[in-house]
Amino acid sequence: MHDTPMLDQLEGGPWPSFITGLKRLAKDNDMMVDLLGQLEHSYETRKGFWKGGTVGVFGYGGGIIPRFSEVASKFPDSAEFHTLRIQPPAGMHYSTDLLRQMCDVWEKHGSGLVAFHGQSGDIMFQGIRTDKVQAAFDEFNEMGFDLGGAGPAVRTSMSCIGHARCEQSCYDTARAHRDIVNTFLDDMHRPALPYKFKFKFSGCPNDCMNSVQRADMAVIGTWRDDMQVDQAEVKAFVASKGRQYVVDNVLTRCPTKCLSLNDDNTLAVDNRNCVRCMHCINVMTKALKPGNDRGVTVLIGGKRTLKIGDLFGTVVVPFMKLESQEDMDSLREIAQNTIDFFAENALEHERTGEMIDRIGLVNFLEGIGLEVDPHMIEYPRISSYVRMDGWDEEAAKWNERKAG
Amino acid sequence: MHDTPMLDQLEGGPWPSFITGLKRLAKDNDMMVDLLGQLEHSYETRKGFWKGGTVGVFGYGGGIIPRFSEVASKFPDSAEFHTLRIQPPAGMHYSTDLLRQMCDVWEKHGSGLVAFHGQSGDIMFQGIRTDKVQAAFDEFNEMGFDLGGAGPAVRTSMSCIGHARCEQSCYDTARAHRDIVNTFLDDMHRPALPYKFKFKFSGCPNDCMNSVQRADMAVIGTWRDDMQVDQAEVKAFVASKGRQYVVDNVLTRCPTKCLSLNDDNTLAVDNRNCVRCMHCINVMTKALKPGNDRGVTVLIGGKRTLKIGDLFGTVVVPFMKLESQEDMDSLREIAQNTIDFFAENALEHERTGEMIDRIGLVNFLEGIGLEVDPHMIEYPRISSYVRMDGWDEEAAKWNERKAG
Amino acid sequence: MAEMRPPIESGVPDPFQYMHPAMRRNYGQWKWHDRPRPGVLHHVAESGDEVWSVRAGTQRQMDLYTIRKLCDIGDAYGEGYVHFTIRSNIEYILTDKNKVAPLIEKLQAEGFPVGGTGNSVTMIAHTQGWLHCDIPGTDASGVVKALMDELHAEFVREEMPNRVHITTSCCQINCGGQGDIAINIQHTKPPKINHDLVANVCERPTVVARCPVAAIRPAMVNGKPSLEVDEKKCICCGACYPPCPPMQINDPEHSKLSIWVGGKNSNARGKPQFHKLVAAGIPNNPPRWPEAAAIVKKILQVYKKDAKDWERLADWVERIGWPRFFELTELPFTKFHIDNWRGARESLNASTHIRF
Amino acid sequence: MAEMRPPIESGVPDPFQYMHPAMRRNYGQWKWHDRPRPGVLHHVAESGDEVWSVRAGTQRQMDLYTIRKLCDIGDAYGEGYVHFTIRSNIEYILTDKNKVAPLIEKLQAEGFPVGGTGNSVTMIAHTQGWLHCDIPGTDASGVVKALMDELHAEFVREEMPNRVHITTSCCQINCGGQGDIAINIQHTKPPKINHDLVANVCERPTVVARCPVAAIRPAMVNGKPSLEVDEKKCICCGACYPPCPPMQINDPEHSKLSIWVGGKNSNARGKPQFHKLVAAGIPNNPPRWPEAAAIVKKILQVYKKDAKDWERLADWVERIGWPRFFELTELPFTKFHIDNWRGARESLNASTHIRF
Ligand code: SRM
Ligand code: SRM
Ligand code: SRM
Ligand code: SRM
Ligand code: SF4
Ligand code: SF4
Ligand code: SF4
Ligand code: SF4
Ligand code: SF4
Ligand code: SF4
Ligand code: SF4
Ligand code: SF4
Repeated sequence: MHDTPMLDQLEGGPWPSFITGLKRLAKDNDMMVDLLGQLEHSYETRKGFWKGGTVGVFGYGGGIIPRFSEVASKFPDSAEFHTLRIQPPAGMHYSTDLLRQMCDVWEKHGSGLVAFHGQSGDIMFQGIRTDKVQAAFDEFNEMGFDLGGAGPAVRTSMSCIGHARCEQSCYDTARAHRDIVNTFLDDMHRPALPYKFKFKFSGCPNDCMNSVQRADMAVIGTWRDDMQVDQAEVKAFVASKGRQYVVDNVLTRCPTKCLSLNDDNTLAVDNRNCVRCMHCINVMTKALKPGNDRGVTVLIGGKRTLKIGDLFGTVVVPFMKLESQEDMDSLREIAQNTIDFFAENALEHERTGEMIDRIGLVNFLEGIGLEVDPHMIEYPRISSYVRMDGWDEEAAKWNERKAG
Repeated sequence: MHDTPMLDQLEGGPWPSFITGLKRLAKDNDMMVDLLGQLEHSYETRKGFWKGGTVGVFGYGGGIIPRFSEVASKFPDSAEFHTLRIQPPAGMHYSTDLLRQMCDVWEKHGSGLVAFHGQSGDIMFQGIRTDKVQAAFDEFNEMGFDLGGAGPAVRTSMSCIGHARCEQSCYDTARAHRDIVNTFLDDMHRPALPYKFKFKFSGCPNDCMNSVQRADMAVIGTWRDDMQVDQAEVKAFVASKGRQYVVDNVLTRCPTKCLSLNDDNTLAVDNRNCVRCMHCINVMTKALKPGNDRGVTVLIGGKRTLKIGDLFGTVVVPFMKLESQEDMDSLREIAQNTIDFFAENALEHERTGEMIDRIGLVNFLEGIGLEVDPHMIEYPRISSYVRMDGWDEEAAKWNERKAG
Repeated sequence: MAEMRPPIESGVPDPFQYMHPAMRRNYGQWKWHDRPRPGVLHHVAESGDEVWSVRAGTQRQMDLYTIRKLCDIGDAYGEGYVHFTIRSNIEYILTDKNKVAPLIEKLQAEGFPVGGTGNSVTMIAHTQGWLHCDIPGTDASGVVKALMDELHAEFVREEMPNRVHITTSCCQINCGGQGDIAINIQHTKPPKINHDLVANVCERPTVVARCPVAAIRPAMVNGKPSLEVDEKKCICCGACYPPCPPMQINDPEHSKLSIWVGGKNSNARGKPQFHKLVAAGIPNNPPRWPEAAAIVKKILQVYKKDAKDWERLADWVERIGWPRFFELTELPFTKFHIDNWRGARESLNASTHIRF
Repeated sequence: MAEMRPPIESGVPDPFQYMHPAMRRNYGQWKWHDRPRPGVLHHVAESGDEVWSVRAGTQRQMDLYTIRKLCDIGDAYGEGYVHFTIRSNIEYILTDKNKVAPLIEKLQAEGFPVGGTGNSVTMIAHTQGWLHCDIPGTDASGVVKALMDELHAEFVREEMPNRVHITTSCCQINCGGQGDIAINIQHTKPPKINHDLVANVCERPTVVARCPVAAIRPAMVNGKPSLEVDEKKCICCGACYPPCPPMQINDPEHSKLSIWVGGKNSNARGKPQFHKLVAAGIPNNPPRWPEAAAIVKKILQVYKKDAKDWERLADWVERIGWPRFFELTELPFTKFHIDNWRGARESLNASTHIRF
């Protein structure tokens, strides 16, 4: 064992210690001995010492993150420390039985270190030598598990717990997650897109999957009829918390001020102006619920900083139902059109959001065959710098759509 | 007289008709006969027929807008139709006596057509031949009136009625208007700046002079102590309008929700979070007033569309007193520094707002010698794309300022 | 030249000499105001002094007979002083309450509508147009006259939810500024270049630099130095026309009116806001521009009906949302409503906040 | 190669086989929930079924002994199923209310803190850092462990105004995402180029294209093709480092931590918001990063004291204003806080809305 005085300081304290875990692994695993050594070296020098390379499994072009040590001469046993990205079951449910099987495979072939989960949702089996990658994958694959995405590919996706245990859930996130992502497995396993493409599925506007900012395509549940109000439960809530608490914490926080507390402690909702923000429903979980005519809003283009700065997705489908197989097919078609357009029109290393920024939302919408809609914008054009010679035709299109 | 069937249609209707006025002038003035002819021609062809040129008065480089007709062969008597831009008294007050004198001068030398006022505030004496310009100007000048701005110069300014008849007025707009603009007469009369520079003075955040969007330098009144509340008048207002009206129209419209209606119909104001928007004061004119510790906020960079799109000014001085001569000198110094920096650093035909956009607010502030302040921004930096190697020095500066 | 008179650089005149004595006396000492009726402001000073200001509409571009008439009225009823507002309304200041009604009667009799205060539709911001400007796409005085005729009833009443500020501009330079409702020009065809003139009157480097999308290139045409416009890039903004009049952008057919909504410079309630495009492609139709007037009236009618007290147009739309604005006004929503200029991303809906 | 096994492209596994039976049974039929105590969610289905979910913190980067231990606990108390949250917390789902307390006791005894629900500070978004990534400026596991030790008390309680989501990222690429509080890296010196390596490992056209400010030019150095960086332009973002490792951007001294506040992805109340810079120049100080932890704790302490119920950090600052945020947290405000990137104009105060 290497001396690890700095890392040792991460063994104290109330939070579970990964160092204690690494040390436990190191008892039976030389790779982990040197891994600890290299990590201590990083702590001392404040530098990282991994570099990439090319490692894969037969038939796939991605899904393994290769790591070769730059200080392998000092720490030879962790010279190779690759990660297998394995896609989790939609919603991240596990039986203990399954987890034990996974541990067993990883004990046999890898370091014994696993992350539940990576920020994109993969189970990350971290630390394996090149020569063992195929065998480990084969075993996981036989268990029913598949590699996730890496490189310029469709990536592993995440869906919230949704229908499985959440009363806010407006569509079946697990089903949509599987239906959509499994359509694009070729684009996941054989990276050939301009850059990565991420889907994320949240059951309601609380967006527990952070999809608006971490997904090229965010599918977020919502509803278009009136929210469900159980006035008896409203009264009970008001009785227990007091009118003032309800006014100050529910009514005044409504972004469009469309709630009003009646004198009899029931609630009046101006559903026409409710923007489905979820706040009042979050506070009064027993009294309020999303409506019954449920579906999804689709946003495209979220991502983090590179290269033009952080971006949120933009609404491209204000509402669509997502219940029947036809509904699902429509969503799949939008996804397919988006990925096709992205593949053909994005620059190298350009994400969807950056592409939309470069070409303009309107061109993107035309490219994927969606019609413009005022719900896609926060406010109409401010700049008069635009050429509008097609005005009459465009106006006619709208009037036809409205009439139809 | 020319036939003017189209213009004639602008004589009907309840609003005062400029056509009737032009026709009345045309009775005694051939210039106006042809002017009506050319205007009818414009109405028929939907085109303008004026072009610029060079016309001025001795000693000045600007202030006259020269207009030569492109259809002078058809309408010879209005071949020249220049405008004298004359600066109005601050606040646009006139005795009838003064107006009559102005009319007399204009009857003698010009067309008899006057606009009260141009969008920049000038009295526009419209329609004069080149050979009469000097004489007309001389007479106005002797009356105590001076030419306004045109071209790349400091422009004519406007100040709201303010102290003269408005209880909201937080500083003496007329005095500031005169003190500041009269400092820059050389820059007004001898255009040599990169582009135009406009001042505007509004006595309070209602901004009746539209300064935030129409002035390179907007001086807007505000206060920093608590607003004045006459609780008896509050009660009277609530009594006359009803509690619900007050809640719905005053409380809920407060942008920072810092008003609360007490049970006894008095008003509680969270002055710490009041952003001095004026709304509640506008509604309850008898009950509420700005505080007593009054001064101004200064914003720089407002303008309309050319060439990067419409711009609002940006706060560069969150608050300063504007009472003593020293206060006024400080404001003058800021104005002088701004104009000096603008003169040296703006590109040709670039306004201050565009310059700030190009070089960044921080460089501009450094250039005019003002310190950064969080009131200048709506929110801090979102983008991580910045080099921060001077952090410690900058942090120290702030800490010193706070300590000092 | 020796005899030329040097100018007296007197700058901004001192207003006190021309100011109504009651205003001079109570300068900076006003206490509160109310509006006894449309067109009349009643201000009370700390001293107890009271003034009634009566506001009337003018045509701004006034012949001197009209001005003298206004002076006559001022002498007879208004103590010899007047004040012009930023919107070219004239105000008479009275210290005697009893003169208010006779003054109003007189103004009305002489054809000057009394109103424009408080929650009315006040006078439209006026620019130059065909009467005087060298680059206009439409008229100004005529547009304003035609519209104010239509809106007269809303000028003399105070029945809108809040004050309505309308602006007009006669070219894309937009001297008229932002408005609750703004009626502006949008050119829809790139400039036609009159190559024969370019060499003579065009400041070529300036015009190339002025184009916001770099669509103009120097070029040789018929062996003479001229310019060419990349029509694919050109956004028809007309910025090239002032420095280069041969860049004919104004077109009787293709220069159209557009209508913008929700501009606001005051800080009341929300922060200042720019106006937004709602309608375009509207014919530039003198002498009375009926198509533009119809849209303006439709917007005002919906706003009047649907907005709450004190909601400016911007506040109202913020509450009900833009999709509903288009629904209620029955204006078509098109791809042109989606901004693509600098900062356009801010205008996209980056949330699931949607009203159904 | 003939014997190589072709992959089964099974994609996302069906979760139903691994899902707790009560969740399967009531799939899509949940009615309401509450939180009987920190760390415990109580969900009631339309059918009347009830489940209690007990949430515990993990180190995310788990050794298989820890996982097996969690499985043992799951078998003994949790009916053989677990659920992982997006923040690497583990949840046990119980249908028997009486097992909740014993399970909690067991978890605590084994060193797994129970909490992270509702208005607590939940687990920090975790990335790779020195343990695995090829471009990190700092560690991730260590940073998270050190911080969660400090924040443990706020994880096991629900005493914050609303839920607090903290994220960390170990380089400027920011895999950690937006956060109520985000702890990120800011490089403060341009990359030092290891010219000897460029020719071998650097994708030169790619790296030139990747620079957001076009600061990289191809150059010949010592007769070999290499690159040069215009240090005046370079904003030290590190984007050149992944495609060109010789662009050494990480620096033990000059790669500093920065703290950002007010990010929010949910649509609750306001629209989603990006986080904003509040502090930088913080030493990257392993193994426990005390300087960063101190600032995070100060921010949380002020927020806890001053914010109202249900106000996320972003909502709170929106109410009190950024100047007051800096005042209360005693963090210095500098020129670096004024944005100058795309869209920076939106961040300037274009109003007189000011709190004094
Ligand atoms: C492992 C993981 C962090 C973690 O510990 O959880 C990770 C690690 C890396 N990310 Fe990431 N990213 C991970 C989730 C994310 C996320 C979050 C998400 O997916 O929701 C983001 C922000 C969302 C987004 O896509 O914008 C993210 C934004 C990036 C970026 C910037 C992308 C951009 O367009 O801005 C890069 C750089 C790149 O791709 O060139 C990047 C690149 C990388 C690389 C491949 C570094 C590199 O270019 O060589 C890292 C490999 C680390 C390793 O050694 O395993 N990673 N990365 C996450 C993936 C695990 C998984 O598969 O579940
Ligand atoms: C006379 C004038 C100033 C001047 O020196 O010329 C003026 C005078 C007053 N304004 Fe104004 N405003 C005047 C143009 C403006 C403008 C500029 C404009 O019209 O282009 C604005 C900003 C425009 C904008 O936001 O687009 C303006 C925004 C306000 C506001 C804020 C309204 C709001 O809710 O946004 C108030 C407050 C109010 O209405 O109670 C206000 C209030 C007032 C008060 C009540 C102030 C007072 O206590 O005396 C004055 C009487 C107004 C009335 O009409 O009832 N004044 N006011 C201008 C009259 C123009 C006219 O003839 O119609
Ligand atoms: C006369 C007037 C309109 C009116 O009828 O009231 C006017 C008329 C012209 N404006 Fe203006 N502007 C007038 C107020 C404004 C305003 C309003 C203001 O000052 O508050 C603006 C918007 C505010 C601003 O400065 O942005 C304005 C923005 C422009 C611009 C665009 C400036 C920009 O940077 O975006 C131009 C074009 C230019 O300067 O190149 C312009 C140019 C012009 C020119 C000189 C056209 C030209 O370039 O040849 C027009 C001369 C018309 C004429 O024949 O008299 N005018 N112009 C206003 C000046 C009268 C006066 O002195 O009182
Ligand atoms: C389990 C989990 C989803 C999953 O499938 O993994 C989840 C589950 C629930 N979330 Fe969430 N949220 C989860 C991550 C998130 C995230 C993403 C994140 O943490 O990175 C967000 C958006 C983050 C953001 O805005 O920055 C998120 C934003 C919300 C909100 C909106 C909060 C707000 O006011 O902005 C609610 C509503 C609430 O708090 O009542 C919510 C509410 C809930 C409820 C109450 C929904 C329900 O009715 O069951 C669930 C229990 C929450 C609790 O902790 O009390 N959940 N929730 C995630 C637990 C993470 C953890 O271990 O701490
Ligand atoms: S996103 Fe909505 S539906 Fe999904 S877990 Fe969160 S609160 Fe429930
Ligand atoms: S969901 Fe949001 S917008 Fe709708 S009523 Fe509730 S708080 Fe208001
Ligand atoms: S800006 Fe303010 S002080 Fe000036 S007239 Fe308008 S309301 Fe009065
Ligand atoms: S002035 Fe505006 S911000 Fe201040 S209390 Fe009144 S409404 Fe609120
Ligand atoms: S808007 Fe255009 S046409 Fe009208 S006055 Fe201004 S510059 Fe002239
Ligand atoms: S009209 Fe505007 S965009 Fe077109 S060439 Fe002229 S300046 Fe350029
Ligand atoms: S944030 Fe940077 S260093 Fe950390 S895992 Fe992501 S790419 Fe690697
Ligand atoms: S650090 Fe960023 S800005 Fe500097 S050279 Fe590299 S990519 Fe360009």
